[in-house]
Amino acid sequence: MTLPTTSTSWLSRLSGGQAKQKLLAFASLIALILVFTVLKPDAFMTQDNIIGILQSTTVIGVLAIASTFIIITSGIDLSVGVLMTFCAVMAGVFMVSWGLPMPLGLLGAVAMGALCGSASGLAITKLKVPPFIATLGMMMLLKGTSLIITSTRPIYFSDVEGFDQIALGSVIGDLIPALPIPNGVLILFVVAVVCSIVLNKTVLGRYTFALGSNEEAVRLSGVNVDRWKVIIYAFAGGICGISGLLIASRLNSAQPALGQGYELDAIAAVVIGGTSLSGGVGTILGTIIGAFIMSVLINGLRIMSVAQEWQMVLTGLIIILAVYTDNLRRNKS
Amino acid sequence: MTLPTTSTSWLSRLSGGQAKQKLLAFASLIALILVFTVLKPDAFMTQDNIIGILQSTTVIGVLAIASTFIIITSGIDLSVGVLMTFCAVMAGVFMVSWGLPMPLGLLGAVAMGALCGSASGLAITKLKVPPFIATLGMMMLLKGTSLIITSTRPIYFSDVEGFDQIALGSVIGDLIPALPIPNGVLILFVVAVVCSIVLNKTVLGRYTFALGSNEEAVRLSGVNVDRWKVIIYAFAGGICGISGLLIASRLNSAQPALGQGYELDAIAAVVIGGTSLSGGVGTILGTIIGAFIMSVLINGLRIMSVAQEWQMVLTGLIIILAVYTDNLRRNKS
Amino acid sequence: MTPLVAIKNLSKSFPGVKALDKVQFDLMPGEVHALMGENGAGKSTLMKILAGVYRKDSGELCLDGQPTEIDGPAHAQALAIGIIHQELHLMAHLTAAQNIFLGREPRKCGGLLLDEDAIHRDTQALFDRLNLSMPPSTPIGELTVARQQMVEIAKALSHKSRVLIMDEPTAALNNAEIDELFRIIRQLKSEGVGIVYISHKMDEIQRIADRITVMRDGTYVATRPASTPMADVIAMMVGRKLEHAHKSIPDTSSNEVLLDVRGLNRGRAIRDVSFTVRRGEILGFAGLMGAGRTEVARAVFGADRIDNGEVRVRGQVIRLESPQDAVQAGIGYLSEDRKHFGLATGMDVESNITLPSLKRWLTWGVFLNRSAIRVVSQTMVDKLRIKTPSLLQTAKLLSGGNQQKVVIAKWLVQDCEVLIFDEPTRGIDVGAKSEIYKLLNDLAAQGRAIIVISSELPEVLQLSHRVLVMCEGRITGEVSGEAATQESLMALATQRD
Amino acid sequence: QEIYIPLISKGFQHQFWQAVKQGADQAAKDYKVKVTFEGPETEQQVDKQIDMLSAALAKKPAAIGFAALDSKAAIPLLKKAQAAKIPVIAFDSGVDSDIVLTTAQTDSKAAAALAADKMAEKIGGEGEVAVIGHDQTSTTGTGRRDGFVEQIKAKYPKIKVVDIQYGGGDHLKSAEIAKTLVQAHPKLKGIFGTNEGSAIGAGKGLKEAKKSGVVIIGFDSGKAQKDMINDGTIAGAITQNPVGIGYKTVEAAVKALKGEKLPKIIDTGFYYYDKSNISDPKIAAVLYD
Ligand SMILES: Nc1ncnc2c1ncn2[C@@H]1O[C@H](COP(=O)(O)OP(=O)(O)OP(=O)(O)O)[C@@H](O)[C@H]1O
Ligand SMILES: Nc1ncnc2c1ncn2[C@@H]1O[C@H](COP(=O)(O)OP(=O)(O)OP(=O)(O)O)[C@@H](O)[C@H]1O
Ligand SMILES: [Mg+2]
Ligand SMILES: [Mg+2]
Repeated sequence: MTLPTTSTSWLSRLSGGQAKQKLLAFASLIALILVFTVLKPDAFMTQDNIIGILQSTTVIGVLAIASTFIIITSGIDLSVGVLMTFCAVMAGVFMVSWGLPMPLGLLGAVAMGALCGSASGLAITKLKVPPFIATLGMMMLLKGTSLIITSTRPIYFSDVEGFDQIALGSVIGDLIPALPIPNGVLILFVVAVVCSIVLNKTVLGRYTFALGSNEEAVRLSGVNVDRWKVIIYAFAGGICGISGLLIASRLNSAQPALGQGYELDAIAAVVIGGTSLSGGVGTILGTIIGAFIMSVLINGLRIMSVAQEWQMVLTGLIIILAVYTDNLRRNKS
Repeated sequence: MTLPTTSTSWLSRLSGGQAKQKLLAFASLIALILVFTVLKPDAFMTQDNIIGILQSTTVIGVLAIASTFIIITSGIDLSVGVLMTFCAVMAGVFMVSWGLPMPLGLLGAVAMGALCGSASGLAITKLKVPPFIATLGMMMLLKGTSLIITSTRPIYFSDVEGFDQIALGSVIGDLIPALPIPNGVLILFVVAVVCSIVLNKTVLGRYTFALGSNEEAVRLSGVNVDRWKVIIYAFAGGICGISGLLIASRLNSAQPALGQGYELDAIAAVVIGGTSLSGGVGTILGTIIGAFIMSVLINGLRIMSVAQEWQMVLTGLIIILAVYTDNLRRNKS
Repeated sequence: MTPLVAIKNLSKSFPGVKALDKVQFDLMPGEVHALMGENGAGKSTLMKILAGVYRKDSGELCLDGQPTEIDGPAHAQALAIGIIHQELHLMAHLTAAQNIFLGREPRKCGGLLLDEDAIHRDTQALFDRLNLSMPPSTPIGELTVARQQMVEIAKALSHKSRVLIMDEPTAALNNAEIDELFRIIRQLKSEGVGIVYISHKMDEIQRIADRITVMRDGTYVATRPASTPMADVIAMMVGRKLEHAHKSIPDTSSNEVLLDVRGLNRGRAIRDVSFTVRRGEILGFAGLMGAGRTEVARAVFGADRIDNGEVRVRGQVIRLESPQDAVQAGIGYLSEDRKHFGLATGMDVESNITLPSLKRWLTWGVFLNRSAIRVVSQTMVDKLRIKTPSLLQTAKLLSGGNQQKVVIAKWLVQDCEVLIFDEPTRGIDVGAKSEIYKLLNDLAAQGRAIIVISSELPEVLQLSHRVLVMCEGRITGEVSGEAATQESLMALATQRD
Repeated sequence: QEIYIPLISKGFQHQFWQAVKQGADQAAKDYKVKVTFEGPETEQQVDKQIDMLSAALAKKPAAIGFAALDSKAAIPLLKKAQAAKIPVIAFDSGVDSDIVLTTAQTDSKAAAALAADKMAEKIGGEGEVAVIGHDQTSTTGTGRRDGFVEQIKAKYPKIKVVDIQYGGGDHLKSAEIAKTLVQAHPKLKGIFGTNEGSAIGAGKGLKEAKKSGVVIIGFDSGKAQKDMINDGTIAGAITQNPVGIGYKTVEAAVKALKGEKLPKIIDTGFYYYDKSNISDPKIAAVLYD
């Protein structure tokens, strides 16, 4: 008969129960941090550098969260990076060209993200184009559109009061001067917590897992699979919109040519974090850890002044090893 | 009892009849060609331009063939583009730096491709790292290695007699002057035919399909799944080596920083050609057609002097539509 | 005579589950040894160890008296141990012939190319032996579950094993195929092959087995000759007395017609099918494999498009674009193929049980009401005696029969007015079966309309108030529950045009 | 019939190339010819650039403008152009062949050497400096890097180049690099950003790290870089004359079609600008937003 549910510690409950073992990527992260601390204690483990690492994880972190949803449905979204840029551009159009007030502009940008996400979702469900192709097409389309809208010139937010504070200001730092954590990092964590709740405690999250596990069974359970897929892609698109705002605020401009290639970093973070590309399994916490593994690695190698080509070689090796050791531990437990 | 049309099958229920691989992508290709011919008859349908299109398809075409094998096993190979470059660089090392005779150098480069392919295969099977991560890691590793080997400078083959003839010469043109089809194109077709035979008539091909269809069933049939996966990745790596030789010959140099991003083009060609990313289904002919759809599209838009940002938008839309119409026709049949 | 296989004190654990605890088992040449036990008793696990799929934790395994360590499916094959797995393990995109010869492909042209003709010839020979009429070149994905099961059998036969394990080979089969299979089993017996036979169908055991070994909760209970009365065997299996669900056939003729299907057509698969089901009625669907019963059920459920016809629920014509419409109209459908259409295998038990009814377990229409979900799932787990270490166990790690129970549970929770059960007891043990029969009777008594599709005629006979028989996509007859006999149903089931 | 001159450049998304395009369009207007402008997405895609050249040739142009990503790879196609009597004008960087009639370009090395001189001047002739490159393999990327490093080595023995990292011209990546550079080298006195994105990124990074006292010398212009020069984040920058490059290229093509003799090199020049001379009309003319 049923055993008492002993495994429901608060941690696994927080991350959806499913994934108690996913959190083991954490050990790789700690290992990396230890190595760099030992090798370069004075430069790596400084407050400034830690805040730098946090800051550098924000954009990819938020993109990776968006990708996590898509990947759990066993889909893939190649357009996240370019969509981020498109949302940044639209924020510029709303706030700079049209002069809309900032809250409206921000909302508008996120809404554009959701809109493009649902367009991908519709292509996948209604046109029955596989996600890879639908989002590849969307990627090209949005990239071109961003360039057309801006006439390939950046849009500067210099005149939008307080826009750069979104990512760079520090609400926490204003209260506790010893802890000048930038708002961007705060936003990343808020997005992570909210998305974790959405993924584990709401219908949307439940269907995200179910679609990735057996789409046909979900359909035959009377669920409107198409509608939910569109909703999930739209939701992920909205999250990409947030990362668009983050990058725009950080650069105080919308750079229309940026963003391509970020999708691979995002997907890598997701997979390093234990989410399976074949769907049905994944956690937001894992993704965040995956994103930090990537950024700590890159930061550490740069701090050690490793030549760029060697950085590539080492990053490649370490990514493989991180996932491998994660497997090892998972099999042991 | 005779067999009526079996609408009951769960496979066709799941895939909307995709199982019967009809090469209907062909119609999209013809449609594209017709459109461009009508719009720009004097520039598009010229011998020079057609040869240009053929020539521009060779490298991506061969890469896409390599990817076809991987994708049919339901894997993915993100390293193909960079592996191509690595093989080109190694060809340079063998023939230019070490001064080996050309046949040896060519063989060596292809062997290096197979070696790297089997390294990915080993990471996937022995370290149990998912293909996405294993080949992403391999991509970074090889990219760095190419830059290190060359000290980030191109290697020129100017002194290797006849090397540029591999892609640019024309054996056919020498015999039939009216038909100056470059050797590169010939090589693409030979590779396609050989790979088609391998895929459909040999054990390697059989296991490629079987692994993509149901890996667990293959394992339970007593097949050494790990070994065959390594062999398949090595085979695909060897094909990437051939494309490395083609691009090196075409540029008469090994450009160490080239290649990233080509994997997406290759995968797009494969999927447009009707191979399913979830594995078990695919043809080489479809892939070749997919590659041609991409290159005809890009060439046609260029010939029509469409602005580059609009090219992106149109390419994105047409890729989605090509796969959509392909689906449509397949469902009808 | 040394036994072909002798197992002693064998144990095996999975995380959270002690699947086998000091089990013993032996197999003689030329004998059919039935392995029996409730769902989750550990039968499949024991056989998978013998077939090299799992490694044993401890204990002794002897082949021909020699202690042997079997370290993989290939090794088991080399030792002439063949197995028909409970779950189908076929490559959907490959043809039947390619599936059967995977891993041992004959070659030609100096070993370079595959000899496709040879495998077709050999497959045809195997099919002939099984009296199976279908071309070896049919892709597996286009076959029904029953046909796929026959391919698995053909594959196992092709290995010429000395030990042949059959893990519920007949769960998806019809009487005719079962007869063919038994003919082959007898032939193999005479050739000295030892056969392990697992089935939940008691009549089969009596027909084919020589000895019976009973397991319960991962432990060995006893080994008896097959002549032991079945009631005793069942008592050993379940460790308690079973009460039989008695069919009471109430008069439902005055009751409201809940489901009314009129003039359903789709190609040759469904031809002019019309029928009604009343409140409180259990309607049985009988027919041979491929008769079209599943097709009809899927069409009524909106899972497949139809050419024409209409479906009314409570007199109201319903839209049938997708299963969603059907569920909204109060129809539920339990698929015959749980692996592909029933179970979200990667999700936990409670998620599966509440999947169709998720809307009911939400607070503010968005958030999952975890405690309500837990309560309702636990109720189902208890009611159907689903053997699982926890509600959060991944569904694919349950034993086959328990998976089936999970799929049944999800439609019980959804609480539809019209319930279509397609092969509901496939792979379910006797005890659970009679519980499910009782449950179906209760559901009917509560005023639901129930359709039961089953290839087991006794099941149809026991449950149904009325039986429809199908053949080649048409309804060939209707028999009332009292009047129906196996013979009368078979006659209708073979009424071809 | 209209005279058609396609320009195949090394890129099109960067502001620099947009400025070249602007100059080309201006010349097209002045000389009443039709000009198109395209280039691959990254400066590594040598083969894609060749496909572009091939498609351009198929359009039977009157002349071609070409900024080679690799100085040798395009020679077979250029020979074809020569055979078809299509004049080829190189811009930005040259081709190893006498097929091209002239090259309109900036001397990257000399320009970067000027940046090194300015850097030395601002940091007082000694200390640690670093380079944020935009590309590891392209001619402009390596030319500017080497020009800077070699000049430092040759003329300023007390200055040490302690690190060279590449940000691909991506603002964000360059900013991250700048931040780690000041972490890794606390005594760092200067950063040379080899293009617009690298320089802006360096400025961003130092701003985020709230690090003052590090001298940034940039390259090219663009609104953000000009703003940063005005607010002192970036000390100054080298600018080429991209509009001039575009204009001269088309002009040279038109002249070639008329049969006029062309010089081997058209040096379009480079300038150092900072807060003091940024609004100087001569400088303002070569800057772009
Ligand atoms: N891979 C696995 N991981 C975890 N638990 C498992 C695994 N395989 C089987 N089990 C558990 O081991 C027990 C025995 O399962 P097994 O499949 O052997 O039962 P069975 O007797 O074949 O039942 P059925 O009649 O339902 O097929 C069950 O409780 C099952 O949940
Ligand atoms: N083995 C087979 N090969 C090809 N077609 C088949 C096969 N079995 C069934 N069909 C087709 O499927 C349709 C009906 O199948 P369906 O699954 O509905 O039958 P069923 O009565 O439910 O039988 P089963 O017991 O197999 O579930 C028929 O039109 C028949 O032509
Ligand atoms: Mg079992
Ligand atoms: Mg059926």
